[in-house]
Amino acid sequence: MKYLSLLTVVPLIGALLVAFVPRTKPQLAKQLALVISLIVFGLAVAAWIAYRSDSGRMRLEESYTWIPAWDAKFSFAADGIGLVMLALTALLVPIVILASWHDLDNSGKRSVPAYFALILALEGTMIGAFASADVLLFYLFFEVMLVPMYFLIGSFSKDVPTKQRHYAAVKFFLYSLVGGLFMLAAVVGLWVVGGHTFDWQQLVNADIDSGVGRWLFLGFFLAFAIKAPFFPFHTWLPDAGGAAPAGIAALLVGVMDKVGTFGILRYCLPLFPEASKYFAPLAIALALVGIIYAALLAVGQNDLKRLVSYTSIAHFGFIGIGIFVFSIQAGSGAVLYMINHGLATGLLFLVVGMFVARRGSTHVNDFGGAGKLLPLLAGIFFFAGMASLALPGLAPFVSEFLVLAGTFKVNKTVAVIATIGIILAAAYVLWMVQRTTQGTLNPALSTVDAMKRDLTKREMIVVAPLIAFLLVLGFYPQPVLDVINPAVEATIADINPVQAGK
Amino acid sequence: MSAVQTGEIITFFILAPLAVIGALGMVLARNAVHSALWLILTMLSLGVFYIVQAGPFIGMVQIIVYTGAIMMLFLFVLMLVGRDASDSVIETLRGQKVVGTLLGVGLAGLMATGIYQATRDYTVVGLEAANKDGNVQGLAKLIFTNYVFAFEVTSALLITAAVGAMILAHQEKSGVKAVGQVAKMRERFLPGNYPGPKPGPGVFATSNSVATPAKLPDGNPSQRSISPILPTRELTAAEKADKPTLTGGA
Amino acid sequence: MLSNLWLLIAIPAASAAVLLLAGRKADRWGHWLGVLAPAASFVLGLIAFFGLRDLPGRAAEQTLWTFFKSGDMTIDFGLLFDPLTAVFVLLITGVGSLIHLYAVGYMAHDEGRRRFFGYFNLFVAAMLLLVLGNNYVMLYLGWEGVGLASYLLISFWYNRPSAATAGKKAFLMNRVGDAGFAIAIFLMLAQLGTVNYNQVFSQVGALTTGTVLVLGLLLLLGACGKSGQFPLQAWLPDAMEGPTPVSALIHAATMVTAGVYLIARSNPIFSANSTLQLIVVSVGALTLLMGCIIGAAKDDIKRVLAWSTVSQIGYMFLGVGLGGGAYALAIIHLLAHGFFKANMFLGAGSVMHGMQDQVDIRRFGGLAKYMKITWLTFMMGWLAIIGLPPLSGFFTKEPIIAAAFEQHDAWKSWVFGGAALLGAGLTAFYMTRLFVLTFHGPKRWTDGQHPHESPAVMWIPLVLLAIGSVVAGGLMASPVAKWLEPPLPAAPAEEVHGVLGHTAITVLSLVLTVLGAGLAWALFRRGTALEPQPAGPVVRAARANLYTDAFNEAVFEKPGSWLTRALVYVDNKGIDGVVNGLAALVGGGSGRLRRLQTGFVRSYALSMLAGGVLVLGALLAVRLG
Amino acid sequence: MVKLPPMDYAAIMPLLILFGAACLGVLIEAFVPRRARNITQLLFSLAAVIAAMVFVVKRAGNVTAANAITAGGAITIDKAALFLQGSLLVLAFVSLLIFGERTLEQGGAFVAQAAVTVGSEKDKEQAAKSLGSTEVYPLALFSLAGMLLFVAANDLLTMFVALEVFSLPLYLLCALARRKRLLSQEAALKYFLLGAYASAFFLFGVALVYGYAKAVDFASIHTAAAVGAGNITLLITGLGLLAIGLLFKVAAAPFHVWTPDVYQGAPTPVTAFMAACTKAAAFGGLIRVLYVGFDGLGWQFTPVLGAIAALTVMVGAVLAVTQTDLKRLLAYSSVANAGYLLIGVLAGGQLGLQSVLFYLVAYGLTVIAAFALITLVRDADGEATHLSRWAGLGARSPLFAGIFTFLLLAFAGIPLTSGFMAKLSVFGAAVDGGQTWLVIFGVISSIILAFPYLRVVVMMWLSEPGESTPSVSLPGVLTSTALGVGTIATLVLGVAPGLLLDLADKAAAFIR
Amino acid sequence: MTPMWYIVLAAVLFSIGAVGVLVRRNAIVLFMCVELMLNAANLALVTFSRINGTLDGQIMAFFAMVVAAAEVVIGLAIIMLIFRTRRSASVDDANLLKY
Repeated sequence: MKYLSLLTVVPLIGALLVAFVPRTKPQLAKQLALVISLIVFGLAVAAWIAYRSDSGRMRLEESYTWIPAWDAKFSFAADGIGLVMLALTALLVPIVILASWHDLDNSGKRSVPAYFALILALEGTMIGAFASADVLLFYLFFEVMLVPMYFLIGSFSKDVPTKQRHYAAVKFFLYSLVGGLFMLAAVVGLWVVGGHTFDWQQLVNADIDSGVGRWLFLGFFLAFAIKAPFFPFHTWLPDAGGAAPAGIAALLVGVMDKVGTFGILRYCLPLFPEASKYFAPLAIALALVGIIYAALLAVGQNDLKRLVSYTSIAHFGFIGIGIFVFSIQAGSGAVLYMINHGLATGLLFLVVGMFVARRGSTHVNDFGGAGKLLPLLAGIFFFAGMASLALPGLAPFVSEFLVLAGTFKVNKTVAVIATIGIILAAAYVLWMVQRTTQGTLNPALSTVDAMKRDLTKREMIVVAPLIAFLLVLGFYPQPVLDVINPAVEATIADINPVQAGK
Repeated sequence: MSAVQTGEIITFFILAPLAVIGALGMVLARNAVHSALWLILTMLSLGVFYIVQAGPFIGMVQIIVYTGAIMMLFLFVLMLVGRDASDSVIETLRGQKVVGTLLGVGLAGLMATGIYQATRDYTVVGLEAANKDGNVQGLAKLIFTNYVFAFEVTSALLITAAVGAMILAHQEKSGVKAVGQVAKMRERFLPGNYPGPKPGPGVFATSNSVATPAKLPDGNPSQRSISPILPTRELTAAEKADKPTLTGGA
Repeated sequence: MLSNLWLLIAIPAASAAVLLLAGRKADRWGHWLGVLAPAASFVLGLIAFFGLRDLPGRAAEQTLWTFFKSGDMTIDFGLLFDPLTAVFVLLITGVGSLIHLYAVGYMAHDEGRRRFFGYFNLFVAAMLLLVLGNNYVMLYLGWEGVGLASYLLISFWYNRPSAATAGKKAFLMNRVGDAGFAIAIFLMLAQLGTVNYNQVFSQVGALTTGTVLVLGLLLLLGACGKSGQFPLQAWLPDAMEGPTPVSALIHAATMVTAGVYLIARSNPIFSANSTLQLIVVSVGALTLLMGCIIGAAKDDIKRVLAWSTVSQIGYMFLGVGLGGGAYALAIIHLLAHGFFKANMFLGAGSVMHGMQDQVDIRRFGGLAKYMKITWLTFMMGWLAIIGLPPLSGFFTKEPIIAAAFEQHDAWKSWVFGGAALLGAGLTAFYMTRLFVLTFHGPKRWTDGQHPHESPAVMWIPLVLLAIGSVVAGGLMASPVAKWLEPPLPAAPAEEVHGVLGHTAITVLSLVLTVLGAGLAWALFRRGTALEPQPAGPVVRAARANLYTDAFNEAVFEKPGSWLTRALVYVDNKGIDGVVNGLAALVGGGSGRLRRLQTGFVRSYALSMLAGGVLVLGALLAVRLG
Repeated sequence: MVKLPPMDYAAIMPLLILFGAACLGVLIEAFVPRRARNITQLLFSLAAVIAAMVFVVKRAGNVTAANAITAGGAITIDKAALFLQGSLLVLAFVSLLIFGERTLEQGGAFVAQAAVTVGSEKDKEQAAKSLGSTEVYPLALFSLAGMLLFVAANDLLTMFVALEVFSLPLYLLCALARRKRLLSQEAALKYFLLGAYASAFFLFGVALVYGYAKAVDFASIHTAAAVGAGNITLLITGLGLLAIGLLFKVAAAPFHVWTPDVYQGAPTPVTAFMAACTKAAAFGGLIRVLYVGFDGLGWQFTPVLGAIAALTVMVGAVLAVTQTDLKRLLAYSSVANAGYLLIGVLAGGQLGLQSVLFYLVAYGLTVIAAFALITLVRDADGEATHLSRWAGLGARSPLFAGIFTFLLLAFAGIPLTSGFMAKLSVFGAAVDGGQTWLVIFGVISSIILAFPYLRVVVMMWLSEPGESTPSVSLPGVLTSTALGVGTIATLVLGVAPGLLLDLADKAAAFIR
Repeated sequence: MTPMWYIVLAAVLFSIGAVGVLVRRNAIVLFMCVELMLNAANLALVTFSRINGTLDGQIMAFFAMVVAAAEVVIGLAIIMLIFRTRRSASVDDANLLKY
């Protein structure tokens, strides 16, 4: 089976199908989108199984001719890192589709088929980015995914003023494009110095002059740092996360931003080992500042979705540290963190979305004591918050632990400063929970009828798998780590051949 | 001919200043017709230069075609446009003249020094050899061999020019068909048309201005009574007010 | 049983899951399930406890599964049942079951009772994981789990802003300690490559003194956070916002003693460095005095008890800090404290239950007549805590005081022994004040109070705990000390002769106790005024928690909130401003450049000519240059 | 005895066909009844283009170094020339389809009688109902023939004549808009005056080069430059002046000033034709001059041209940011694209040439489709090109807004569009050719340029339709075809550019 | 004296024409300035023809004249067209298209 190409193509074809559903049949569009996303999930599971029986660093390889003139190929392959990321994508999308079921009800002009088609298109491009083994192909997906996301951010959220949505969408697009174009320059440069090929494996083996390598590294890193986002390239995320519908925001920070960190692991480190080492202190410093800075900012936010966005920036700081200290534990932790953060923040965004959908506002002050009216939802909100602050027993703890423990081995100061971040994480999560669901019941809330409807069946189905995964991976993350570890070890070996095996 | 002879030197030093004066005159003359005439002076001087430089054919073409035909065309159009259309002295674009002149001087300086320096030590071959079968023959030979394609292609230019002049200048007569008396009457008495004579302006009105519409029997103003090119006059209250009939001892 | 240790944890955990997920359907029977779960664990714990005796090495260890593994780092999900664990398991499940039972009655009228029992079971499960783990990560897992449960229970009445805030405060301060603990774990992993107790302890000797010191300090930070020791003590009194059974179980008997457990468990580390021990002892001594002083100035019944807890745990820290045989003394005091403090908290709950949730001791008085059982059981607790022989406090606290005097350095003996001794007197003072103001003297109730005895489901646990308070100390003191060694070190064979003889210390402490109690009795026999009394600086400071809250606010909270606000500004105006500024620059530049496209063909020609001249000039410059 | 030089008719057949067809077109104008003229002219011109294309393709099979130069050395039909001619024919074919569109407005985009005074009664009448002028077809064919000659010219004289042959009809075509005729005429005037000005520079440049090289065919110039006889300053000065003429046509800064005005004022089909074909022809000429004639002077002109390229990409991008008229916006985008193309030109070598050839086709097809779409958005006064009028178009007609968005993404260089591949090829070639600094400028410019495109997208999709949002007219078969071809080509070249790249690679060889 | 003086003269005339385009407002005069530039180029061509001893220069001058003739026709037609609408031959009046 050609799993990886199928995984990429099926959602894209699905997107086309859904796009052609007439606007008058929104229900059909939703159902079709859900079915397709579930098929993709099934494929991802199958791919996981097939991956386990394959061998080598890059598995499930496929390759088709594309542009012979440039030696660019439609090649797909996955290492453990890519596999877990695309599995995460395939898992989150059906959930998000289900969560977004009623996003466009009563919004009149917005087209339901377009919305779900865009989500599927986004899924296809994201999976493509995780699955490609050709630098140009990766770049292609990396850039194309901006387009559906741009429309998703800019067009569909009912609860955000139009102007703010426009601003956020354009900002998102331009930020990403800035990174993308500098990366393009680097891609081009890589092609030239790497012997006129885009093949990832060949480029890894190519002998690149370290001076040139540093510049190319910077090009790639800038793009990924903006995407991820690392401090100080982060300011688009709160706006985008605040303006996007909750489900989309979940995909945005849950998966799409991971393309950035994934890109660093897949491209920056193996392709430019010398430059990676050279710039590692800088990257670590940015990540550290990000952890503390974003956490403090999260405390100061009054908009729920912006707040969650800032928490993500802090989390990306951990991932960044994990990547750049070049220890196996930290690296594996970072990759695991990418998964867990996708689950946890995804859940958090979805739950916030449920609150927002009921209240019609994202402002924290419009809530207050909501737990009284919606105890179950508040409970899940709290659960998601705990996952976000990496409470032991929930999945993010393991990854955070690995990152910090791995970092501590290499650089004690960094690890200690980063650990302060876990205190701040508690601060913003609890502050958020307290202002939203605890304390005296905001009288305005009782007047909103929707605020009296606790979790619906659909919403339960939405949150259940995420909660289950967070718990299971919290106590038994080893199956995922077994997939991640070899890939990370190989990556670290690229950086530091001597350290390999340690 | 390769060397510059005295006669040519004299010619050059008489005509070169004239050519420059002509050019400057064209640029500086306020009246467009004067400009054209100044330009003709320059062109004639150039024609002479061509002849002096062993290009009798091209020199004649310069004088006959350029000066004679093309410049006449210019003058013709100038006359059409109105020869009094002289430029005002005031320059509307700030700094245009100064900067333009500076750039011109710069361009001239760059080119002239560059060229002069580059070609100082050129040996002048002269056209004696090329013209040995006659200048026109020599040209013809080239035109019909090496440059025959370009030559043919210029026809396209001329056709384009002709077509262009036609579409930009030619107005077809709007196809007005002769209308017979019967048809005219039929049209006049069509339902909805007003067959009677139009009332004259000022009829029953308080003012006899041509701009004041006549009043219809029901008292409404009739727009048909005034020419469409005249703006309808808004009357002031005082004007609208009924004026007392002039009676004897006012 | 020893091969199925996981059941101990799984039963309450499963019960918690059922209670939290089952929904309203479980409202009718849920609380009984909640009581059964810890009781079942208690039974299993007993079986395991007896099984332990015949086991060679007296420890059962098992690895359930590999928790996670990466590179050369492997963390197992493993359990260890040894004597130290055993006593904790029994304390947790035993006292826990009683408090659960009590809560059935206490929470009877609360609509969230099922949820309450869910959290309560969750706490028991987490606490059992904490003591059962065979490595520090397991300990950390349980550690955070009890923190979570504590948070949930403190802010159980989440619609009360004060409860929500108290919960948050508890969680945050704990988190500070946890961060230290976490770094300690990282340090172990980095230096020793393992977190398994046995492997860590066997390698302690290989570590440098500095490393041991840092490691111990970090662990101490964690312990202070969880146990409410200086400087992280401020959350514990606020935690009394939770329902009273919570205060009894979590914030008196079990969870707050986790710090003591941690230090006791890590005794090879702490014993390896005398500076470290000195610091632990200092923390303990300082905290025990602080707790006494503040406790004496408080009017809220539960807060007095809370500060008393802080102070008592100070004794335990003092004990574990002294090292050697004192480890066991601390653990014994911990067990006895579990009984009498739980007893008193539940008694306080019973009082509140009868007084419509009134907590101000100035509003009580003369309750002895109206709630006899509560009065009697509370009295047992009171007498136990002030260390009146032969109640349990006497047998457990007095040896710690004695141990504090028996040090090699005389100044240490005087300072720490003196502090412990002074603490005993103060304890007698404030506990007596509490007891007298509550149960004796004139009635100072608010209108409409009809104090009554609590239902049987509440007083039965009280009675059982009271019995425990009376007899536990005497019965346990020496057998438990023996039972606990190993894992705790044995008392050194050679006796250190302290600055004071054993008997002298006993007499002194008794005298002080009687003095303190008598003074309190004399002062508060006739009740107290409702208005705040004019007081000297010491009392004012004590009322203000010795200004520790003010300090926290001034040093952490205020600057933190300023910093946050400043950063929000920086982010919007600074970082985002730079980006927006760049965009505006391009836009502005575009707007201005646009004006150059004037629409005048002559301008265009000018720019062409200018371009031409420049091109020519540049070409010639390149040519000539 | 003067003998006609040998003519390789198979090679110059496309030229002959086009010139012949243009002349016949003028005759058709005279003899075919008015009503049938449009369809006749259209079909005839299309047929001529196809016939020319057939001969280009036929020739492509058997072109060699020996048979490339013909017509007395005036013309080189080498592979590059054939590629450019083929591209020009394809682009012109698509543009001509838009010329022929009559369903959007009776009589199409062209005025019936240009001579009628603007604003007069007669003008209003003819704007509403008259049939459009059909002289535009022969004019376009003349222009196209001139372009084909321009890219194949082997000496500067032929080049100069070809330049005029393709420019003069364009000046006329610009003046022929049916609506907004004042703008159209103004555009024609500006284009004409500045074009004449630029060609005067070109001619003087020819004179100087001739002065140095004693001949004007590229081979002689190359030899003379290589020998370096005499003082090369003359040659350099000549090159500079030549370059001004060529850079004017390609719309490189600071010689781009005419572009926005002319693109905006000209009838949109003509704008499309200019944007695609003129650019291709002008770059074809530019690379021939630089690569064939002056390649020996590379190090002399590369820095200067590099500076111009950098300036061009920045000016185009920065000025596009604040534009409010779509045609003007696309004009500035075309300026920026000229800059990217210049980067490719400067890259030099096989890769550089290949990238430029590929870029020209990719960009041309996209830009034609974009202008074709602009013709569809209309109100009572013709096309509504002001940006604000496009607000909410996505809700009104999602298909067209979607297509336009796609085209804009292609301009912005987002992958899966030909624009991305084109940019990638150009940047790749430039880095390979050691012009990395230009790539940096290109990247910065692309970033800036994305903003105006995004503004259009925001307008179309994210804004609510206003009262004044015009409807999108349903295009006729012709515009639909043009639009479809352009869009599909944009997609296909974006997904699978391999074929065209290979073709361009094979074609990237000049014969001197 | 060498024939180079002709070239210098051509350069000067060319520059005068180039400046004339910038400073004159009448479209026709402006166009005449362009013609002057073409004439200057022709002079250069003819002179170089003589210097180089080949007739190509003269041929080119000849072609330039033909081209100029065609250009003039079209140019004047466009100018007339504009004039008929605007009643003005000033190029400054045609600036609806800007910015």
